[in-house]
Amino acid sequence: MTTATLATPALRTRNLTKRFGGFTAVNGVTLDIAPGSRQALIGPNGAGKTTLINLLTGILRPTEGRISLDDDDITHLPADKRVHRGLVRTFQINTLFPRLTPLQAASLAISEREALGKVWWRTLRSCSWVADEAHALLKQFNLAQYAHVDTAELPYGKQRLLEIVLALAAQPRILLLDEPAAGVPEDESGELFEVIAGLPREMTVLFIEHDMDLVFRFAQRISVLVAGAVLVEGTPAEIAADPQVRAAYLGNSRV
Amino acid sequence: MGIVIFDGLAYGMLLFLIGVGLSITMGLMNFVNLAHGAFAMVGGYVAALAMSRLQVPFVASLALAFISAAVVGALLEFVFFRRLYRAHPLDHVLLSIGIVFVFVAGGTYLFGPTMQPFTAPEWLRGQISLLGMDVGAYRLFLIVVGFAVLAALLLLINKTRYGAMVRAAVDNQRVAAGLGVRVDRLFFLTFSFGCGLAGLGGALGLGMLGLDPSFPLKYMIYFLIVVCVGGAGTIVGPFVAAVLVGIVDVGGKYYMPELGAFLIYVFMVVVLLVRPHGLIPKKGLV
Amino acid sequence: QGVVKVGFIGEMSGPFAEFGKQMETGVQLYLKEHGDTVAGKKVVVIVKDVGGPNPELAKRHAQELVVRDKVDFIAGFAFSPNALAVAPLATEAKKPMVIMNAASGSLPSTSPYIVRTSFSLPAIVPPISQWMIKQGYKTTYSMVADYSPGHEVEAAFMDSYKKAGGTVVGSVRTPLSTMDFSAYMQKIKDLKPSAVFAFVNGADVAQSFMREYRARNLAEGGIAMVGTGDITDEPTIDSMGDTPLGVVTGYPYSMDHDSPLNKKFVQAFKAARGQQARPNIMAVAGYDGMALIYEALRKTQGKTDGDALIAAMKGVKLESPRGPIEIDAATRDIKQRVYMRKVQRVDGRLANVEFETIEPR
Amino acid sequence: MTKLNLNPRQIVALEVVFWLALASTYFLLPEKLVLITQIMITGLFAIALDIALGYAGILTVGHAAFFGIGAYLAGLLAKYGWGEPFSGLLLALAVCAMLGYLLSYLIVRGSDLTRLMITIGVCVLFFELANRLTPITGGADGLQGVNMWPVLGQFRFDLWGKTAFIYTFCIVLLMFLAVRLMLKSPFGLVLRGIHDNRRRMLAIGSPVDSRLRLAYCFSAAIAGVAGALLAQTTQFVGLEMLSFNRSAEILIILILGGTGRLYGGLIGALLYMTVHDFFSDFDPKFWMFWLGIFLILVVMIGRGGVLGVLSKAFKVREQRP
Amino acid sequence: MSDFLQIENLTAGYNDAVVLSDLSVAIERGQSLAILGRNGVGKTTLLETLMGNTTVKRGRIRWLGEDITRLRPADRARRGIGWVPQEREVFPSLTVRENLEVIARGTHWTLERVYGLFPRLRERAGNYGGQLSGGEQQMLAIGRALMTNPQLLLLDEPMEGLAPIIVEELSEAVRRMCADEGLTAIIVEQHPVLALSMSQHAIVLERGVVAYAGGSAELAADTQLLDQLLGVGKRAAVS
Ligand SMILES: Nc1ncnc2c1ncn2[C@@H]1O[C@H](COP(=O)(O)OP(=O)(O)OP(=O)(O)O)[C@@H](O)[C@H]1O
Ligand SMILES: Nc1ncnc2c1ncn2[C@@H]1O[C@H](COP(=O)(O)OP(=O)(O)OP(=O)(O)O)[C@@H](O)[C@H]1O
Ligand SMILES: [Mg+2]
Ligand SMILES: [Mg+2]
Repeated sequence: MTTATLATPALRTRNLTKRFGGFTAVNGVTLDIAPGSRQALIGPNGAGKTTLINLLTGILRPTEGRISLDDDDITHLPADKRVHRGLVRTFQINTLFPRLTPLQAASLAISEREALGKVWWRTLRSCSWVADEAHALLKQFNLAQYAHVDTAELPYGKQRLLEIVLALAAQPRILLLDEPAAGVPEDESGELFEVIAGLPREMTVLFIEHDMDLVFRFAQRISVLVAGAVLVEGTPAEIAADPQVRAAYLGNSRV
Repeated sequence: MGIVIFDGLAYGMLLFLIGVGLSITMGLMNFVNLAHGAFAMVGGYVAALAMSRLQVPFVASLALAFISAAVVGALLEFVFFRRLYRAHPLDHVLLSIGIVFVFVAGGTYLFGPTMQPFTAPEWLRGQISLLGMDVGAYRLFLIVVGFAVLAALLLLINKTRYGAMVRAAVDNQRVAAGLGVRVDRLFFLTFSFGCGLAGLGGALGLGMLGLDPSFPLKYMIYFLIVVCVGGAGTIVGPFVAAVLVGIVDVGGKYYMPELGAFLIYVFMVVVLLVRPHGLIPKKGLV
Repeated sequence: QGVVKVGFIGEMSGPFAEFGKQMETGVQLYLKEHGDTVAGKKVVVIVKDVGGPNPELAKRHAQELVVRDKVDFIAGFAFSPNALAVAPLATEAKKPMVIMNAASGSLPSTSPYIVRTSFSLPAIVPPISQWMIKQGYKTTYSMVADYSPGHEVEAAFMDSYKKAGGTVVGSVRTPLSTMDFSAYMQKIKDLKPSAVFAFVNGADVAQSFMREYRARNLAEGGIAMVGTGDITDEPTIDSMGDTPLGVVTGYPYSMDHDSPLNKKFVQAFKAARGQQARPNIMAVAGYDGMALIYEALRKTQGKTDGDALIAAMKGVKLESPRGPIEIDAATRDIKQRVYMRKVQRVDGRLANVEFETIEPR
Repeated sequence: MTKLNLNPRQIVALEVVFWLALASTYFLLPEKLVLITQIMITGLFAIALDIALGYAGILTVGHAAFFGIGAYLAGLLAKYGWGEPFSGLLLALAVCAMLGYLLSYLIVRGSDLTRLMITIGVCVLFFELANRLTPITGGADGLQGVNMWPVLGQFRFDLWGKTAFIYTFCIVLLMFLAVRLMLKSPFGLVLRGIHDNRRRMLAIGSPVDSRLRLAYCFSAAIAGVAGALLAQTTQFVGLEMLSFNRSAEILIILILGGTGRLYGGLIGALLYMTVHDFFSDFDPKFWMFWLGIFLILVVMIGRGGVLGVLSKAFKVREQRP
Repeated sequence: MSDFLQIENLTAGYNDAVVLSDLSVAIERGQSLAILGRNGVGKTTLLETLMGNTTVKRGRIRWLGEDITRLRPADRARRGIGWVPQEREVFPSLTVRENLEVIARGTHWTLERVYGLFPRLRERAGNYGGQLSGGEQQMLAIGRALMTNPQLLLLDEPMEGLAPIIVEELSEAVRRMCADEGLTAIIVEQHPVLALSMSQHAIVLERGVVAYAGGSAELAADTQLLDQLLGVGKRAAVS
């Protein structure tokens, strides 16, 4: 019994499919993501990685297939409820609050997490722990100096970091990162992944990334998605050696 | 039955003719142009006065109406509208309402508060026998013009690069300009064109709705209904919506007059609840 | 020398600007003709714009007129809601309130300080229905604008027409925003009554209404058009082309009323507003309203006590451009004739030519 | 251009000055009390609209529906024998909140234009309904016989509008403070977030639609109170209180003041109505022309209404949220 | 002196905020330039200034002998400057094909040629810009800039979000175009090694001023300098 519970994947999809009109973006994907794992999702452009994340987080409704979180079927759960269940994502293309400051944005995420979202009868200031936590998070990602600048005026790289801060503010159990390091300078992207690697052990992380240095340094397992379907799945070493993956995706890049 | 549908069709055609310009300025260019009726009014007055004071023939005065409304539109575009394309839609509202106020007051000052007299030319008066029905000649004329304008617009927007250029510039003005689209000129022409269409519609409306200085305020909701129910930014959408609105309105008045003003609004709300982006949504909307 | 102030609340701008202008021109004409001094007092008119039905603005203007400008009379009011909102104030402030257009039947009963110099809609309908029966129009379709004045007219018509022995074969209330009357006219055409009885909500509507009546050849089909004078109102009739020719209406005033006083009045009106301008009942009511105010001041010898003034107004008889009128001592409403008129071409323009006079009961 | 720096405390001081100035008109402009009372009511109505439009981003040109219904409720209650003012306000508040919440299911979906048209549609339908129900509402003639009892059993609504002014001032201030609190609350921040980026709100776990529904309900309730206030102080309810024109006018007022800025509604009402009052005294026939010119000038000089222009001259140091 | 592109004492920014101060760079035809620097130092701002989207306080930009400092963006584009903006910014409500055709000028680059470079775009030709995946949008943005037949191509982080195999192909293609077709590129990149391999000259920006200017090959070889300027010397050395 206990072994069975241990083996329960944190997130599981069965035959997940998404069609846009006649075009199949995600095609029968079946994935098991173990609790606490650091798993990478790679694949050519347009393979369906982002679409898969959109399905997992409820932004899109699947055409077919099921998604379960800790063995509960969440296929039809609305997006916001999934976040409260601990399934949180970042966006490949910045999706931030241009007219809020990073501090406000983080406070916002924290308030929603703490079910303060419809509290209108007390000021946010009177909930001082919210701002404190937001500050701490921003500091952790070297954003403290930008805390009071409108997000729209932040340099692009800092906006990428804010993406992750907002996700972490929701205290995820499963974190889905869509190209977190894109647009972040090389040295900082390394640091960024150190932070990701240093997240609590029990937090499950699934990330999409095109920077193979980072993928092979930080992933424990890698799934390769090609044309909407899982081509192979395995350890970094297995993937690096796979000729199919090389032809479809890696090319001659230095791995 | 037949005659009711015919009358509805003609009425819808008129709504289309006046409203389609709004689909261009508001739907395509994303400018919430509540002053649309003001341009229609310009066209209406020019046509009415040209006919009554200068004895210009009806068809020629329609052309005059198009041109004058386009010129007035161009002028206002140059002085006001172009500065606000990137502004918040609510700023558009404020500007265009201001313009409506000025036009309404100006119209009252110049032409008095009463309705403009209008007599259709001989060949458009009376009734014509068509498919065994006695149909109004003026209404038949509206239907013909409506289809002609529809065809012309479809060719222009879909078969040339022009439509795509406008959409690109609306999507992202900065990038479109950075890729060589002369956004200023493009918008100038498009806006003037939309106003010209309004003017044409206003002139054609003389024989059915009449014209007084409060025209821009009185009919604002109707243009909005046609454009929004149809799908802003398209040409076919407002056409379908206008025809439907026309037929529902006339049919409702004939068969269910007790419903009165309720019918058309209930119709609109229901359509929008079922199809939130309009009957024929603008492409690229997800 | 003392001053008597008249606060005038009317529609001076917007779509209803013509209403206010008619009333105000009537008021000014009277002042011009009779001088601005009466019973040793100088009469001053303060004009306030309400722009249309806007009760809270009307009430605000009235309140300011009373409190700040200290007026002795409140006058004007094209729309009943504006008048009704001010009525309690007139009662409280004890200021005579002279209604120069608002036609809601019960209006004078809402305050003991109200007098009306225009007319009451329900009052002019019965003479029309009786005339219709006499004319042999035994079946009629009733068509009124869908708002309370229209409802009042409809009720009055149904009642009096049936009592007179006619049959109403159908009725419709047209929404205020109706722009296209084709369906209604088509329906009437299909029902073939001997006449249509019509009341519309405004001049702009009347134009497209008449056009559609003609375009469907209803007259040729033997369906006569009869209504209150609102459908052939003088200021707008010129915009209708030939469409209203032959239409019969009943109304207390026609610009073409044949009397020396009216000739003078029309001339003065044109002198003031231009040769194309046409006075209607509102201008006359404005004119008579001032006449009534002058008469009351004469009676009180310039005293401006509200109760005295209103008492002085009761039962006053005046010769108006429309003919003799009287302020009913009991109801403070106007007692006057209703004229049946037919639209004809006179001197190259359309005119409501009176052909029958119905004296008040 | 150098910006004037303002810290939060100075802002609060400015707010106090604003309300004191408003209150002082009671003594300074005793002849204009009715106008100022109606300005305050319109300002409150504009604030209500601002919650929906400026903060929740729901484009609506149908808010007169709630304003009018609030007015009719208060009016009918008084007409049929219970003229106690506060109960009228409470009734309007409760019913409009409920109605707003129900209607929000129709409105909080679809695009801006759809919302715009649905709100217009709903407003027109209510208008027609009131027009039809003449025996109850008085139809186009308006609701007469609204007899208000003295406030607190003491203060009659007088001819000079003194009681009306004080009564309105207190209620408006109270409602304003509630709105102010709401905007500084977590819920207020949530609304700004939704306005800014709906997609991201979903991704941080916010049930966006239900939040918007709450905001709409809030907004409807306040609009209802504003309507009730007008009905009570005018002691009359006109059909126009439900009309599309009123919806459009309040929108213009709000935009003129500046949306999403707390004081935008009040400033807009103050400006629009005094300018309106001034022009219609100065040129009763063509005030519309001048008002139009004025609106055009405001947009051309700066975006975002009067407060939008002002905010460019001042820099507010962010306070900790 | 070259009269291809010269930037002289340029001070520019957004409204009141100055981002670039007194910056001078000149490049010659066929000599591509890499612009490196950390987040927020003004790389994008420099490209936006070349396109005419910022406020220029002082200084001049000369292009093919003509002063274009005050020229409007559209006219710059029509004089041969192609632009790939940082966040891709494809036109969401135009199809892929329309995105490419709407600004097409001249004949050198055709739809077919762009599809040849990015076969993926041909497959998605009828889709709307807003529906594309991040990488597809990036390809589209590059293809779109090429369709204007530019002499100078401004690439703002063009490789972001592209699969390694595409990165490889694209960088090779750019190198080839520069060598064979007289195209010149200005490349902003987060990966110095890649950018340096595609260019002849390089500058490193630091808070709006040029901290380094020199040959790309030299900079790539100087790991110590790279580390000092960008903090990535070690990694560059490894690969
Ligand atoms: N709404 C949509 N309608 C039609 N096609 C879509 C839609 N959304 C995505 N697609 C298509 O689905 C495919 C998968 O897109 P997705 O964004 O998942 O790719 P991806 O693997 O994340 O690629 P990248 O690495 O470039 O980000 C793409 O070809 C895209 O064009
Ligand atoms: N629209 C804007 N208004 C005001 N300041 C801005 C604006 N855009 C950028 N900035 C500021 O200008 C500076 C330079 O930004 P820029 O985008 O040029 O940096 P970058 O070098 O391209 O950074 P990244 O590597 O993140 O893309 C930053 O400090 C940024 O905050
Ligand atoms: Mg992706
Ligand atoms: Mg950049």
